[in-house]
Amino acid sequence: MTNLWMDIKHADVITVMGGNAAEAHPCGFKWVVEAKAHNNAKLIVVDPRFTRTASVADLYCPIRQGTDIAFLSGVAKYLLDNDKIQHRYVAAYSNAAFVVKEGYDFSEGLFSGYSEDKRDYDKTTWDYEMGPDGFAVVDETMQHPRCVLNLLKKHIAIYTPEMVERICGSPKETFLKVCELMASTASTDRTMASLYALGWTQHSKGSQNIRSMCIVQTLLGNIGQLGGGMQALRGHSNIQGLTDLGLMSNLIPGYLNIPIEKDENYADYISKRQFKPLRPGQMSYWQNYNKFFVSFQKVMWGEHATKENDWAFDYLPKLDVPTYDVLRGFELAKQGKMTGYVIQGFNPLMTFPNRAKMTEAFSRMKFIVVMDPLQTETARFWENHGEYNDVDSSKIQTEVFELPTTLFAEEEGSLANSSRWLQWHWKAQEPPGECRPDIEIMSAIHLRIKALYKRDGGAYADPIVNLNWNYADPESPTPVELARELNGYTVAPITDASGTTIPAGRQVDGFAQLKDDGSTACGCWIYSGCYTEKGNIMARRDNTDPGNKGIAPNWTFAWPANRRILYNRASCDPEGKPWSEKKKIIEWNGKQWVGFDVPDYGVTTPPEKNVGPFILNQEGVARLWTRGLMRDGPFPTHYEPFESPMANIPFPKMKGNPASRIFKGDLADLGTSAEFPYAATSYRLTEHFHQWTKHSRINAILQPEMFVEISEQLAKEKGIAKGDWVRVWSKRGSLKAKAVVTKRIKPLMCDGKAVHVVGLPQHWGFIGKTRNGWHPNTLTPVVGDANTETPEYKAWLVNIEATTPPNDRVA
Amino acid sequence: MNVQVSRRGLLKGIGVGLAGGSLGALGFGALEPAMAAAVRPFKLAQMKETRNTCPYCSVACGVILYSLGDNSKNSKSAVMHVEGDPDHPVNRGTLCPKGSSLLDFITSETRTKYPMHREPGSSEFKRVSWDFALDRIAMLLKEDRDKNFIAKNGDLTVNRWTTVGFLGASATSSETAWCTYKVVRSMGALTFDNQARV
Amino acid sequence: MADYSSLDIRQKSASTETPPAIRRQQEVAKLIDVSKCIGCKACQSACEEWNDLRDDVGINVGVYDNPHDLTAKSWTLMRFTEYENAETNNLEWLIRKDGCMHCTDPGCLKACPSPGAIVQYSNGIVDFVEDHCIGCGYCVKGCPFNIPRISKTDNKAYKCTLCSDRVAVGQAPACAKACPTGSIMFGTKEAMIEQANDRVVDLKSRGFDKAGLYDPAGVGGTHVMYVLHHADKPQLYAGLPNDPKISPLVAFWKGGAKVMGLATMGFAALAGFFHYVTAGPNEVEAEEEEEAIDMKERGARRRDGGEIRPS
Amino acid sequence: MTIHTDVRDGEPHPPLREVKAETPEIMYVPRYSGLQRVNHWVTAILFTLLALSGLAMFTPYLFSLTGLFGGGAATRAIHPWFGVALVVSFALLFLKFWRLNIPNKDDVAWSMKIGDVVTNREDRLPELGKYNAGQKGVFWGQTVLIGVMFVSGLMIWEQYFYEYTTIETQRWALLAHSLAAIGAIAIIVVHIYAGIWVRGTGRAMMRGNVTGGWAYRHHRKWLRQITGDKPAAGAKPVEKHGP
Repeated sequence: MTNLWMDIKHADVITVMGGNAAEAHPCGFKWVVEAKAHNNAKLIVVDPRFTRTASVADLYCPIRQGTDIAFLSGVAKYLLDNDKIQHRYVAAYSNAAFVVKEGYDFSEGLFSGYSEDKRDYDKTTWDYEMGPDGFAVVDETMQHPRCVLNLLKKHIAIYTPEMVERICGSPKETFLKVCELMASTASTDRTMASLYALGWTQHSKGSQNIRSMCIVQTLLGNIGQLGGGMQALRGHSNIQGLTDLGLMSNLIPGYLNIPIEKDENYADYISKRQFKPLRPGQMSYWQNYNKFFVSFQKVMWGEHATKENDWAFDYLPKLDVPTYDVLRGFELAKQGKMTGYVIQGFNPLMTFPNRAKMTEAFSRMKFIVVMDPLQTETARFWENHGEYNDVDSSKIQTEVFELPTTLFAEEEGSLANSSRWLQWHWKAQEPPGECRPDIEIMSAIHLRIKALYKRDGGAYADPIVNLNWNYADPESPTPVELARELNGYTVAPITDASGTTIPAGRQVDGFAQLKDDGSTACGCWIYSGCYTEKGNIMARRDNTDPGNKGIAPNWTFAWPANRRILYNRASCDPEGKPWSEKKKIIEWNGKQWVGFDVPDYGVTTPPEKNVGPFILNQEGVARLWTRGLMRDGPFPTHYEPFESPMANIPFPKMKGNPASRIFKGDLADLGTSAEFPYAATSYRLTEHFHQWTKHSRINAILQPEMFVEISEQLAKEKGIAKGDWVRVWSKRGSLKAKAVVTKRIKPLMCDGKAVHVVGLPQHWGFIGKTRNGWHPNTLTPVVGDANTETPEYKAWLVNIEATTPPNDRVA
Repeated sequence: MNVQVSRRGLLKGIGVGLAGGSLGALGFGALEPAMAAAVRPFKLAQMKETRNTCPYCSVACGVILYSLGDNSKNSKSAVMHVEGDPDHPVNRGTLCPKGSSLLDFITSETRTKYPMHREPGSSEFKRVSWDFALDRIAMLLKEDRDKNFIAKNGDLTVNRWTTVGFLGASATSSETAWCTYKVVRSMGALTFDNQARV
Repeated sequence: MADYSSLDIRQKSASTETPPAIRRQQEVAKLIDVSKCIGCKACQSACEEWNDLRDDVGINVGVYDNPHDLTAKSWTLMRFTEYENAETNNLEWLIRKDGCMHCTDPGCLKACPSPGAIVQYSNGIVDFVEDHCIGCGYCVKGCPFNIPRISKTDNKAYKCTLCSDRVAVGQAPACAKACPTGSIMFGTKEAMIEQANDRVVDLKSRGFDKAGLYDPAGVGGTHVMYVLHHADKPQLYAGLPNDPKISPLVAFWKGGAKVMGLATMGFAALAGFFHYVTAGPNEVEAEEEEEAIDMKERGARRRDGGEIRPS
Repeated sequence: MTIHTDVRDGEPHPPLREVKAETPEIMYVPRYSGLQRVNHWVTAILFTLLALSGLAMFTPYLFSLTGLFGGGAATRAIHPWFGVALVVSFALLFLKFWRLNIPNKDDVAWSMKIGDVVTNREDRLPELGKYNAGQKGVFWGQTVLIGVMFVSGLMIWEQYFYEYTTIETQRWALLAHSLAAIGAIAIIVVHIYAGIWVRGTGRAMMRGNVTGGWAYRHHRKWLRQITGDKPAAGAKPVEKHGP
């Protein structure tokens, strides 16, 4: 989230699209209801299903899953055609006026530089035109045919309301109502908050879905504003934290990158990543990339990371492919190229696409280790559970460990929520049986391996034996010790900006104090400030909220630098005055930036300097156009899902996202609309949380059994009645569930053809208190977003028919 | 902070209750036999309160865990009730159907309690000791790392290990995640991911 | 035990003595704003958790409602209704939290034959005292909202207590505290009515001209009230009674019939007594004994009579 | 042939004639067999238990009666079972006696003279068979009311039959059950009183027989029938001697 949960109460319009906030985030959704009740806000819901969010919406618009880009491009077109944009904002705070290099082109759904066999682009033509001064060329008048705004207009010209209706199945009148309502926030005193979640990310063009709304929000001048912003509602309690901390194949904590093979050494690596401003005087955190990186190396390998050995640059693995994400991981496993998997609090068997493939992948591994507070299907993938898990144990040669771990009530530590708050929690009880904290388990594994290497030696042991592990009790580092590492500390005395010297061994106050000379160590620069000499900032519980802004600045710690609303400089006009008094966050008082939140800007940088407010970007402004950042194009483009009930209307040649990676076997596993006529989608219900709450009696009572949702029309066609058993199958598998026949799903009229939606919630399995059931991953295709490899769980094809109960349910 | 206030409120409640009690003792209570039986005693009066965060979605609602035992040596604490934290700026004491039933998650019958081990081809889990499990896991990891670690690709130093995958848990604390990160990366592992996508 | 409760009794079922009535507490109420409800079932969850209830794990019958009905172990329940509004052509998903309404004039209490098994506190809460419950099920017949349920386990009646244990110590009911969207509010009845009026204004501004407060006079008002978008058609919300009142049958049975019955029986007894003292006993005279014997003999003479046998 | 006779005092039997001269001899007419008597009293006891437990649940003023049955819940639980037992026991009575209770024209005549009935003017009443209209009334009244209570009772038997009827039906049942009970109890009060008022009736249910005189006075037709006597042509009721 660029803003925070409470901030939503300031919104004048709230759009929930690509998500179902009321069901997935009920307690955060309260702030939407608050905005409606006390800020007279209007709630728009765009969704294939009339969800529980829609039940309290002012305006509901149906849409076929996987067509969000067409819809939002249509909105952007409406805004530009009807001059409903916040002009000064767009001019000053977006790259609308930037001029793009000669040679950029877009035709028949492909951008310039596409290579069919690589399924990838050569992005050189997607850059800005560079001036002699080494900065990007800008045409303030926005007359230049190649300036971003004009390219955008051209790019989205095809998305007329009629085209939107043909592609999305959203009735034209409703679509226009949505446009009008959104357009109403183009004024400086009205803002729209966009709430989205996996309804946008779980597509083969997930990132571009989000980009589309970013473009709309930028045109409306809603980013960095109170009650505005892009609110990514993260799915899990600490998924924000795990991403921040880089628990991914290609990341180092704080969104630094794992080097790739071509990065020969430290200098080379840094030179490719060091920030180069695209506009004169532009500032950014990334200017300090080297400081963050060196401090990270120091915290990892302490005295073993020295200037001489390039800060132990070689201790880090180098990537030969963009990512070793889960899709690749299990593809390799299926090919028998993986030896084992260590799985911490995760249930991949019932999560990753194509259950059959997952079972095969697990069966081909030598061992798997599952660490979890709950019994998971994954840990028992080899156990026969009738039709729910029909395997022959004797044929599965995988060695399996199930290690019991503590859960939240039995340990302390911090979680990072969607608002980027690091909240500390405390231990309430001893764990049952022999459960151990994950920290102790990981430590034990590390210490044992280290001991083995010390004793017997082996492949490149240095990074292991030299790993910085000086905890009071090496067997069990305390969360406090680890938090202190994340915050960072001085290794040698340093002098900070104010000139004061800080002795060695002190906690740093924030990332501003980090150095690239090895005198500081820091696990995650964006977390710096969470555990200073003042103590555990994450444990702060002062909920006072000056100005009733919904900011509560002294509640725990928010990264970066306790800033609650990102890009908040954009809440003021170029002169530093708030666009709207009512929505004031910060302002320039002549000497410095002051207000209710920590300024996302140089505190003393005067407005006259014209430093862009989006200081995470090299341009310093919001990007309507992205240079090399996105793998699948500088602008979002409508592509159909890989399994789609219809062809791509504007670009008939396109099948799926041309830049998405898809493995051969998985390509062969795609079905056609001839065999599988219905558009399926998967989602959460508010009564459950993934497959965790099926272990909880009360939640089992509230939603006991798997079902699929279909329209009355489809039910009639198929002779299915409420509560009947139905079989749903795709090219990859088949499952049984109860039928919920509802008015809340209606056939969508797309290009004159009725598209039936089949909805599958995802909360059941063969262990726990709920009735036995399947997970939609039995049916889903293995293809991910071109940029993040997030699987396409939200749009694929199935067929459906009435059937008999599973054996264990035969009366 | 309002929780203090609310606690005071609670104490006041108890005060009133005790007053009522003594009235009862004086015989006034006898006039209303039904009342005494009707209202269940407020069960949280003396329970230990622990601040925590709901482990489910990313709203990260504040919760208060009410547990048996006051940390005195001879009482084993056990969570008896979970309720929203009224101080928390986001949830302000509210909880969703999942948060409201966290107690059943904590006390779930299908929680793992002991290290279990399944041998190749076997159709059942067997309980094993922690030492057995950890020694064997460390051995398996090292064995494969030594076998499949790639130090160089041509003349490029790559120092990577990709044949054992690691998955991080989205509900573990950042401190746990950091510990995991250190352990995994120090081995040069690259097949490393988390739940961000699901 | 006289516990933490600071609640005074206003009414007791089947009670021959009236509870002390000099203390008056402010009436409390729960306001359920259906227009804010997202049907998340947090209230159901919180209710089961707080009250230490665990209902059976059921099955799906093709709707979102689970459990399918109130039970002795499910004291509150979301009821989902898909309503296509003909006037606006909009689909409306009407979701109502069902449960005890805590009537000012409670039919259950009126019908209950067991002294003190159902009480009404002076703050308006109507509570079942299972200790005193005899399991006759009269409360079920007395309730205009079909709320009480008799447990198959212990044959006692159960329903929402409005968390009297929490209210007694100044806390809101578990469902109200949990409700993520503030669709359930709790406070003095006065405050809740005020809140409701604000909401009605907002709803009317959003095109729900018939929005209003549901606080049915037929039962003297309730301590659980609804804000409805269609206050003119409560029936829409999963059969919420348009004009609930205690059934005349129950009213007569508990009122007229009682008096009449006792009177009739008493009268019969008295009538007998006074008849006896006036008309005196009806005795057989000696002649009649002889007549009987003569009759016997005549009969015997007429035919070689056989034995006299009882017929 | 023998005549059943008896001497008030316990003297040994003197020859008939002499005796006849001295003391009036009394003839006894059997009215109920032992089994019938047992059946009647079983019914009577069950009726009493039902009345007590029923009334306890009918009005708070009588709730304390539940004490007799071990408390409210126990009373609630046992009452319906008493009911079932009573229905069985009464059914036997019914099968035995329904024929004799079919109304006839004498009952009409008798009912017309109800004034003489209550003033003990038997002499003005028509000769009657085994039962008079009053007794038949009791019989049919209870038959109907017990039937009503049985059916309505099942409907409100929460523990077993809750699901089979709607709550509205159960409300009707509850009312019907109470009203029927009131009626039944009232009738029984009359029935018992009649037993006290009309002397010599009690022994019919205690000993199984009545005196000839009782039969002659109250059920002469029945007596004729069992003695095989015929009324004298145009025979008028015997003049009553004395006041």
